[in-house]
Amino acid sequence: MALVYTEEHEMLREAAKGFLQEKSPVTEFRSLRDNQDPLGFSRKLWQEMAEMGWAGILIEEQYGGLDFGFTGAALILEEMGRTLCASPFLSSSVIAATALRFGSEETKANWLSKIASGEAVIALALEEGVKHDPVATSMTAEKSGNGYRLNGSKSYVFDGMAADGFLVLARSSGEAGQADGLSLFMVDSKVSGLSSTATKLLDSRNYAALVFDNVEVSGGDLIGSVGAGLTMLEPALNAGRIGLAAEMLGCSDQCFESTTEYLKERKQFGQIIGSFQGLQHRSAHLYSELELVRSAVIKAGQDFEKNPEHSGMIASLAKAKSGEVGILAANEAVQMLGGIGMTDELDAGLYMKRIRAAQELLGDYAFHANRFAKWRGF
Amino acid sequence: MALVYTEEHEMLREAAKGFLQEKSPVTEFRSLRDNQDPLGFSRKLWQEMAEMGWAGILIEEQYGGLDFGFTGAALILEEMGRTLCASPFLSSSVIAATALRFGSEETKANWLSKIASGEAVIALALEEGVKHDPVATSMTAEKSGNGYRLNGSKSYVFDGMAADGFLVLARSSGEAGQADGLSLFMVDSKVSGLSSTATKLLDSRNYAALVFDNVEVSGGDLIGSVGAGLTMLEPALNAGRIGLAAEMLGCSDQCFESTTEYLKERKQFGQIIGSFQGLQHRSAHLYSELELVRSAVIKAGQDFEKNPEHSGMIASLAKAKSGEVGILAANEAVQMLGGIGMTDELDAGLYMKRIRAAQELLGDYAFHANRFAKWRGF
Amino acid sequence: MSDLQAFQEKTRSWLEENCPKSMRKPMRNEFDACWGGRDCEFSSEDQKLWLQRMGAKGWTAPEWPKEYGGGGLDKEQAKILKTELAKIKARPALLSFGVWMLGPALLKFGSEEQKKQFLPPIVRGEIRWCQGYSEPGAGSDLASLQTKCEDKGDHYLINGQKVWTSYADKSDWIFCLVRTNREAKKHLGISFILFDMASDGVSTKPITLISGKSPFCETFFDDVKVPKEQLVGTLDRGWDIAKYLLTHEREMIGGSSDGSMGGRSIGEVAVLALGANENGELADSALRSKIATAELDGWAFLLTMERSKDEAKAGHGIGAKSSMLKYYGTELNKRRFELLMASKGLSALEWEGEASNDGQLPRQWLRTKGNSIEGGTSEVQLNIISKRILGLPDPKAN
Amino acid sequence: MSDLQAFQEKTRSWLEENCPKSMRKPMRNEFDACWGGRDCEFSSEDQKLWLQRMGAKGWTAPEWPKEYGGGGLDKEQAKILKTELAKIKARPALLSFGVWMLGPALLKFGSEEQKKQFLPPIVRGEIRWCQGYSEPGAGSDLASLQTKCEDKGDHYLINGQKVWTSYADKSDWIFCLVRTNREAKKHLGISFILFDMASDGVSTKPITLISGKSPFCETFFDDVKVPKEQLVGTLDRGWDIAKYLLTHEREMIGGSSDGSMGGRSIGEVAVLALGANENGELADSALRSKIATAELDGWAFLLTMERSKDEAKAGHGIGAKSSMLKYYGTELNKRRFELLMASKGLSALEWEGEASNDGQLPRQWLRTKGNSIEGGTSEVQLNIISKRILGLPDPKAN
Repeated sequence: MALVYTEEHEMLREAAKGFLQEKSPVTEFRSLRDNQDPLGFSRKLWQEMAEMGWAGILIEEQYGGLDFGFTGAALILEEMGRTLCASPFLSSSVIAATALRFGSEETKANWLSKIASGEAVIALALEEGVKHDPVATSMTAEKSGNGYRLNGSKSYVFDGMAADGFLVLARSSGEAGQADGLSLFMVDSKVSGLSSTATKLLDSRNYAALVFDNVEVSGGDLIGSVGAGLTMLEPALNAGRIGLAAEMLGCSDQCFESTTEYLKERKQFGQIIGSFQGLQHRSAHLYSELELVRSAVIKAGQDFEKNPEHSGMIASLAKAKSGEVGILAANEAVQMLGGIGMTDELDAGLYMKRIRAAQELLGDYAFHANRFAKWRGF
Repeated sequence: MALVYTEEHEMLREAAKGFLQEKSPVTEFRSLRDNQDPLGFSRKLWQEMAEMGWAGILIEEQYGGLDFGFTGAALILEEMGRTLCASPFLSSSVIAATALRFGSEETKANWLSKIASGEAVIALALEEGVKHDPVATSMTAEKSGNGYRLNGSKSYVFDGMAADGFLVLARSSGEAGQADGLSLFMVDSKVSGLSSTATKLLDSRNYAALVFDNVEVSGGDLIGSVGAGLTMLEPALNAGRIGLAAEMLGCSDQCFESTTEYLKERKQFGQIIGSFQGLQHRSAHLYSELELVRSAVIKAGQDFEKNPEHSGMIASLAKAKSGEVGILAANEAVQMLGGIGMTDELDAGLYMKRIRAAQELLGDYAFHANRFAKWRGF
Repeated sequence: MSDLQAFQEKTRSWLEENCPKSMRKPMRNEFDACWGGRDCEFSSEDQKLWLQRMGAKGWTAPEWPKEYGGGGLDKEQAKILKTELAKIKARPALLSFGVWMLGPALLKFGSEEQKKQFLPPIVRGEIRWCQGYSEPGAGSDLASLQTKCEDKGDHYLINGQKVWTSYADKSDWIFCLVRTNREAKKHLGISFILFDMASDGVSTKPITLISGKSPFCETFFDDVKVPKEQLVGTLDRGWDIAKYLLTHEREMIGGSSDGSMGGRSIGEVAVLALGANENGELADSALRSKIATAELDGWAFLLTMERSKDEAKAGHGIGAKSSMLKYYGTELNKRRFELLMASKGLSALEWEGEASNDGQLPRQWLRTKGNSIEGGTSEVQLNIISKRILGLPDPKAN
Repeated sequence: MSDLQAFQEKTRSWLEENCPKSMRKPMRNEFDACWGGRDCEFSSEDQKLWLQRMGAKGWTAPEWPKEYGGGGLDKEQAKILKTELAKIKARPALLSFGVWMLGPALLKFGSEEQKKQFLPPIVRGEIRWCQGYSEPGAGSDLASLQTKCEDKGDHYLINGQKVWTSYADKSDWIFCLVRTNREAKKHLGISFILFDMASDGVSTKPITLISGKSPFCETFFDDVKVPKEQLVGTLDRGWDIAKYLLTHEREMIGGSSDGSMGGRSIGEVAVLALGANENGELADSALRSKIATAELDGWAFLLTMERSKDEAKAGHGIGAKSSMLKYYGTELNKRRFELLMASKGLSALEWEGEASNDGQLPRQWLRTKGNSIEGGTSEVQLNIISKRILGLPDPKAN
């Protein structure tokens, strides 16, 4: 497949860009932050997005979705990155919608149309340590009658404070460090024994810490088969990783473009600073890196769309590279803007914070470089 | 101790600089190379150096040495680096002279005065694989009567084709990978069963591949005690590492200075290229890195002089940093010189090749960074 | 017993008697720091006592002459005092831009009257000073500053705006660069002037940084009248004073942080957060090798700082080398904090709450981004190295 | 059966009959390459036959018009030919600057007579061409070239010197940039001219590189007479032709090497040389993480090359993007070879002898250092990106 967007994609991008720049410019994000909004996003805006079909973009039509394909979802996230738009899109419509494909008919019927309509938000309850590490999962899922009993805790669950349900990875056998023996469950947030606390991170979005105290789930809540939870979850993780990569690309592009504009206006020592070769060469290098990120993101999206089960290596490429370059883009923005770049009044710091979080979520550079190296046999 | 040279040191440096720039400018190295000199250095020049006392600079006066101290030796190597002067100084007068301190009285009497007078050259026969790795030694030393029988092979022995004797690390017990069980021997090159072949490396100096076929050595040839060979050798290795660091500092400085001169003369697009900020910032960065290398080399020399047994961490710092920055200096030289930097006619390529070899010998960046990290507890 | 030994004994027993016990432990937060000033709110009686006693002895500025309230110590004695203070882990009695910056400038460039008037209250911590250098629009190109200072016969009249004025909202007086001549070439028409922040027409507004609250302010001057005797040095020649102080500042920033967290090296922080393998090595090997690189560079940099001091002592001027130290030190510090952030993973993102001490690490990390901007950007330092050390031609000269 | 299928069948059977068996395996060394020319020394009868047969069909330049000796194929057919050649692992019948560079220029800028005269012998490999662009002292600033070309009424007279002329000592003719007008602004007084290297006054001298022997020469012109009809395009307007060819060259260099050794990735080379741990991971973890970074960048770069082609197909011009590809590709290639050198440790230093194939790896490593210089330095590419893509102002414009 050619590494270019189709006309249909470009139309979606234009629509998304128009909508987001009008309804959710960076000032919106600022006001959510400054008002200490507990969710960090606007339910009303999310409803509008759902009405445009975004919430169900990956969901089959029979459940009320658009079934538009993954590249479209990535494009929306890229545009969301540009304006720092916060929403449960990644959690609910990308990660959960992908994972629930493997759910029972009952689970799908229960949840998919609610996701598509924006009525329900689903978050991924995965991490237990400070680094993304699915195989390290130690939360237990003991057999209990026809169902399971969950015990343990999960942290840094993004969109967790807004969630009506959680995708939960728990250990039904084996021990922490083993890829086998993990099982994936769909758990209603109102279930008894489940409690959540908000964690405030630097990107001012909503994150939850969850405690599962003898939470009972039914056999129908199991996604896929027992012990194969990681296999079930892997496509959803990759969807999330590519989604974050696309979002970081949007963030980085926006940082880079506004910095370049500034370089063309600002004078120091009687000269436009954009005429200093030292800054020019760094800008040109960053431009080149961003082009590489763009290629990786497009390819990862296309590969995932074609074959969600075998897109891990390119997903890792996109996630690693976009995080690395995102950090560079934010650093260069602040440094080239100079003193004012350090003030909260400018947006550069907001992008720097969001990129920092996004590059850490679902695996940082080292995690994905390591995966990539293993695939490449060294 | 203050991190500055004493007046005595500065005088030695001036003397060394004067001597080397007159007797051994880069053109001398070129002619040795172009004439395919089998040793890659001039015996006559080496004799002159010995007469000035350099060969015995680290050797006690009772054996005819100067006992001047290690910082002086490092200064000579730095100046040798500047003019790419090839000589057995590092092998014989730095590494071997350090190791032989632990030899029997007989061994010392046999060899030290010959090293000091320049009559004998001693090389270090250590490596068996493609990366510096003393504990990987698998050459065997079996007890045989009052002495030992050596079997195995050694490669990339620098100055090995000029050597009258070898310091040989061999395994008297244990197996490859263990630090214990290694023993260090002083072996005459004329001993029966020892054969050598020249290996031509990119820096046009002399290297030997040695085969030991039932070579018999006496108990008196053992340096230090059986099984403690690595402990005996460690100070000599660190001396060699700091020496190579000093040499690379000289190489890098010379590269940097001549490149900077070129930047001040060469015009492109109607301007002195040294006025381009892109090149200025890279030059200024390289300058800063070189200052760091200089500090590390001075400190490592001083520490070694004070306490040769406990200078490993700073030796690793100096070796790692000088190799890293040396590669940068050579790369920047070729790139900034442009096309002519790629021609054999200019010296930049000669420095690039020597730095490449020197940074690999006795442990490359990764080897020393790893040691450093272990010392630092992570 | 040598004179120095005697001095040491006397110092030790004076400190034993006069340094309150509660002042003998490290500062825990910004409230433990004492900046003095007219409206100083001491956090404890001990803190006040400690400042008064040290101020009375002149030991808040140990090497200044006694006649201006200083300690009158020579270099060796000052070193002993420093050592003895460190031994009992004494907190600094006073943090002060007056001591660090204005004082040295006045001693070098001020009139006798100015020294007598301004130095003693600085020593005693009675007057708190701030520095008015940067302006919006000037940035690295400080010499293009625009704050107007007009000669009105019996006084000067100042109009304009400063930015990045640390603690302007808490300071009593300001030392300030102003433009006294619009005709002269830009470095030449600048003067160095002092005035009271309580003067009519002075107002301040704090700046929020990407890392959160900051001591920085915007400072506005609207028809501020300043007595003529408060100009320091020669009219229109304030740039020399500014340059003298900038070199000073550069050295302070370059070596300001060792990138460690509560005394732990990055490697140790990472091992604690991420665990070690069976050889005691950091389990994340890619991160381990990056940290090793940063630590190697950190050691070599510390040695270079040390060497720079030793060279200065040995009489080789450091000059433009301070640019190199400022450049490398701040860039290194940014790298270190990136690695600390990576080492603590998701927990490094916590911005509020007790566990993270209200986001101490990520706020410090964000704050380091400013190190390579304030006190002359990295780009400016590289320009200075190129020009003054390497002798490369000025881009504009072509 | 479609026309294309028919063409494919015909091509396949023609190749089956006409491509000698010994020409159906990869080239082992430079002697297996055929550059043609008047004095061509064929390494085998098969090599000669293969060139003659392909040349006669015009398939050494498949897309050139038949009237000039070319294959007259359209894009689709040419692609099929390429695929079929690849299927049987056929060696290229001819390597030729005439086909790659001069031909496209003549087709675009040459007169009808010039096309008729020069193109057919290129296709048949009868005349070997070299390119006379760079000069000592010109370097990246090609437009400042000095080789003088004077109008002597019935002929041109050329005096000057070229450098980096690939295979000048083995070529029959040269296409050359010369200065025909010293008054005009520097880009404007340049012309594009062709002449026989056997002309009186032409001499060449090979250049040795830091990596050893090279195809490059210095080329000297001492009163060389050139017939006036051998000037291509408009007098003083040769720069347009040069620029057209430079963009072409940049793309070729940027993507010229994948930094692999005999088909193995760097990671594989390293595992073979240094061994793996019990998880099959490269034992040297610091090196492993650097290689992973280079491989990630390598993949993303290959995807970018691919995307760039796809965009061109989709009608978005690539334009200045070729500068980005050239810059990134050559810098990446240098990094890769540094890592290959590190992976093979001491053995990578071997410069002579069978084990190292006479130092193949270190010579390639050294040779890559030239990639970011030839065809426009990395610095020039970054300047182009800054100016043409980012729209940053010219440093001199201030």
